[in-house]
Amino acid sequence: MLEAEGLVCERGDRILFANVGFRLNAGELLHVKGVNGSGKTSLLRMLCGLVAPAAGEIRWRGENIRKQKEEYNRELLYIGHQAGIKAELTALENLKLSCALNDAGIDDDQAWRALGDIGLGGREELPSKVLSQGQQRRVALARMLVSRAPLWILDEPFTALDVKAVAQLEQVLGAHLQQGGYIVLTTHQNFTLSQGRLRMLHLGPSPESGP
Amino acid sequence: MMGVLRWLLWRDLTLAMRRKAEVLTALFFFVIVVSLFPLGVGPEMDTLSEIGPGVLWVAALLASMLSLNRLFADDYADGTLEQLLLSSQPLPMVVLSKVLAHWLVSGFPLVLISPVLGMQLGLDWESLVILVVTLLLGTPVLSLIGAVGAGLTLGVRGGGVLLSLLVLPLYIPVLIFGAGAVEAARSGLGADAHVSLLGAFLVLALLLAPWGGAAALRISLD
Amino acid sequence: MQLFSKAFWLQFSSPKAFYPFAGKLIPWFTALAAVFAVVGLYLSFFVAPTDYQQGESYRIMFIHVPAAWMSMFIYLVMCIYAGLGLVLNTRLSNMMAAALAPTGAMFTFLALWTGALWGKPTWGTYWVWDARLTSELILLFLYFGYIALQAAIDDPQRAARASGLLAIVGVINIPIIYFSVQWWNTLHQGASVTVTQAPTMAATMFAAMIVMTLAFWMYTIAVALVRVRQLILERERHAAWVLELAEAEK
Amino acid sequence: MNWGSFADFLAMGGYAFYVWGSYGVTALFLLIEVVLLMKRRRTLMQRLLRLARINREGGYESKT
Repeated sequence: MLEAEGLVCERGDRILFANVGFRLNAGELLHVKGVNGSGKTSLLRMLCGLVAPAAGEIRWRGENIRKQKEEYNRELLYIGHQAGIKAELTALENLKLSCALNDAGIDDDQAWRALGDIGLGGREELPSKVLSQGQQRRVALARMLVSRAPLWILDEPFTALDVKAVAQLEQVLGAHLQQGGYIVLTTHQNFTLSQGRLRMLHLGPSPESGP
Repeated sequence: MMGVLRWLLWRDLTLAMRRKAEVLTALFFFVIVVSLFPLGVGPEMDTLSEIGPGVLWVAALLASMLSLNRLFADDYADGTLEQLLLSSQPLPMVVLSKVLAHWLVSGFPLVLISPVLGMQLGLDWESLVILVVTLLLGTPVLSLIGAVGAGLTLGVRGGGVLLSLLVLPLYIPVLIFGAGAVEAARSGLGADAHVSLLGAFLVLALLLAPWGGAAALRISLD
Repeated sequence: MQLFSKAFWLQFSSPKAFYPFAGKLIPWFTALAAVFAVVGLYLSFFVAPTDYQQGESYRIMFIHVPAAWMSMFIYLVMCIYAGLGLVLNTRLSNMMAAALAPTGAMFTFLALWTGALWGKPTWGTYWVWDARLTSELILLFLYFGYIALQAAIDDPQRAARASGLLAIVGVINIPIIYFSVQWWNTLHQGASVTVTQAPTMAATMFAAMIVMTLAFWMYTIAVALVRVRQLILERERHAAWVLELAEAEK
Repeated sequence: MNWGSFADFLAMGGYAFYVWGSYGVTALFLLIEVVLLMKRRRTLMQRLLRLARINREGGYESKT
């Protein structure tokens, strides 16, 4: 279970959000919503442990994530705004590397299969810089296909993807939830979930009361 | 645990090889700066061998700083640094392996070429041996201290110049003992004390700098 | 005893509570600084006798040595505040560290400047690569680095933490730097003269130096408090109490 | 008393330039620091007053 309580985020000298809390159970997806600049990315980075909350705490399986550090990182898959793809490495190398860095090394077979599944068949050994933006994004998302981490934190996973890829991603998310995974994501796009429960979290001023 | 760090080292070295230009920049810079001195000071071998140790060390200092601001900057720009912070390894170890890669690419080549340059500056055989030994001990210290500075100036405007302002004063002890050792060898005094102090600096830097670098990265990515 | 209770002191660790408290302290420290300065200057110029070797030029020592002491002392205090700020994550200690830096850099510069003016009549040259002067110069670079890093980062929280870490890295290095410079200096004995070797110091000279140091110290506290109050207002400008205060003080 | 006359005092035994150069520059720097601080406080107060006015009029800062 992922829990957050009384989170406060300060950026510069202003408070982005205060008193944010939620509880996420296995098989649930938390959709974080909010206008630009409401602190969605900051919240996600906070949940990863990259940003320290000004107040409040985040608990994973009942214990503060600050105390777990590497153990928590091992159970976490984070795909941020930037894809974390090295332009000089091939898609295959990128995928294997990012898995290995999280102690979840995969062999060539798995990597080839994952890249084929996500629609990069035939481009596995091209340097990533010749891939289009959507394709680069897919290299990053291919990690989800081979990931064994229960908690996924995804910042705008649907950006730059075409309709087919979006449908595929929705399916992957659903499958993860069905296996008892946890997902936190932000997106401005509409998406449908075949499995699992959807929760919402609004950041910043609520839409009714105006900006 | 070694698996992850080996992957990281492999990655940094592969990237460096595929971007060849960068590896050679530090090396060429070192060679060019040292070669400029005879042109500026005059070709008298006596003078040159007198200033030789200092010139070589200052040039090595500047050359190893040249690529320092790229140590974390590329990873920061494309988002891989976040992934490294979230890796299952303790961050100081990650920093250490990145520093090792940086040293192999920008420090070690200087050590290899230094005897040639030393000869050009009229250093005798014994001084050349000491030069190589001190550079071998000293340049890793430079990379280690530099990692803290590179972490702190990450994503800061004018980061490159700022980095040198932060880091160069901290390089002074290494410069003093590195150049001092070669100087001592040249004038026939033993360089043992210098060399063992440089060794002590290396141990100290190995113990402290990875933690400093890790703290700096956490601050910069917060 | 109120003074010994923890709660009494803790209440001042919040910027809001510290602001008026600091305001009350400033006049006292200013007055103390003025008194010490008058006494110190009197001692330096009218009580301390003329030195039989250096003549009157040695009177520079009465500001040179205190300035040099202050430059090191302020760096140390700055690091303690920065360390507290990093460990306890208290805004106020970060602000104190930031408030001390410019004054520390100024005293470092003054130590160098007065050292040069003292060196000229004494050794015939404005600058010698003496161990202490060189260390002082490096200290000035460390201050510059600290101030530049703080100025370069926009987010005040991040700026405070980054420069705090830098200050701590610096303070670990200072003994090593100082030791290296000493070593380097003894090796190149020919070029050097020991600068701050005071002539056998009479009690009055020592007293003058101490009183001048106290004057600088009180001045530093007063100035740092003024600056920290400004930093509090700047960083908390979105808080209601700051704006009320600004209107009240108008 | 060290000085026979005020002129003696100013002459500093022939070291006037060095002694007064040191003390003068020190005094100047302390003075400059104080003046700069006072100036900074004035601009800061003006800025805060502007902010307060905007707030009272329900401006853009009021929501934060």
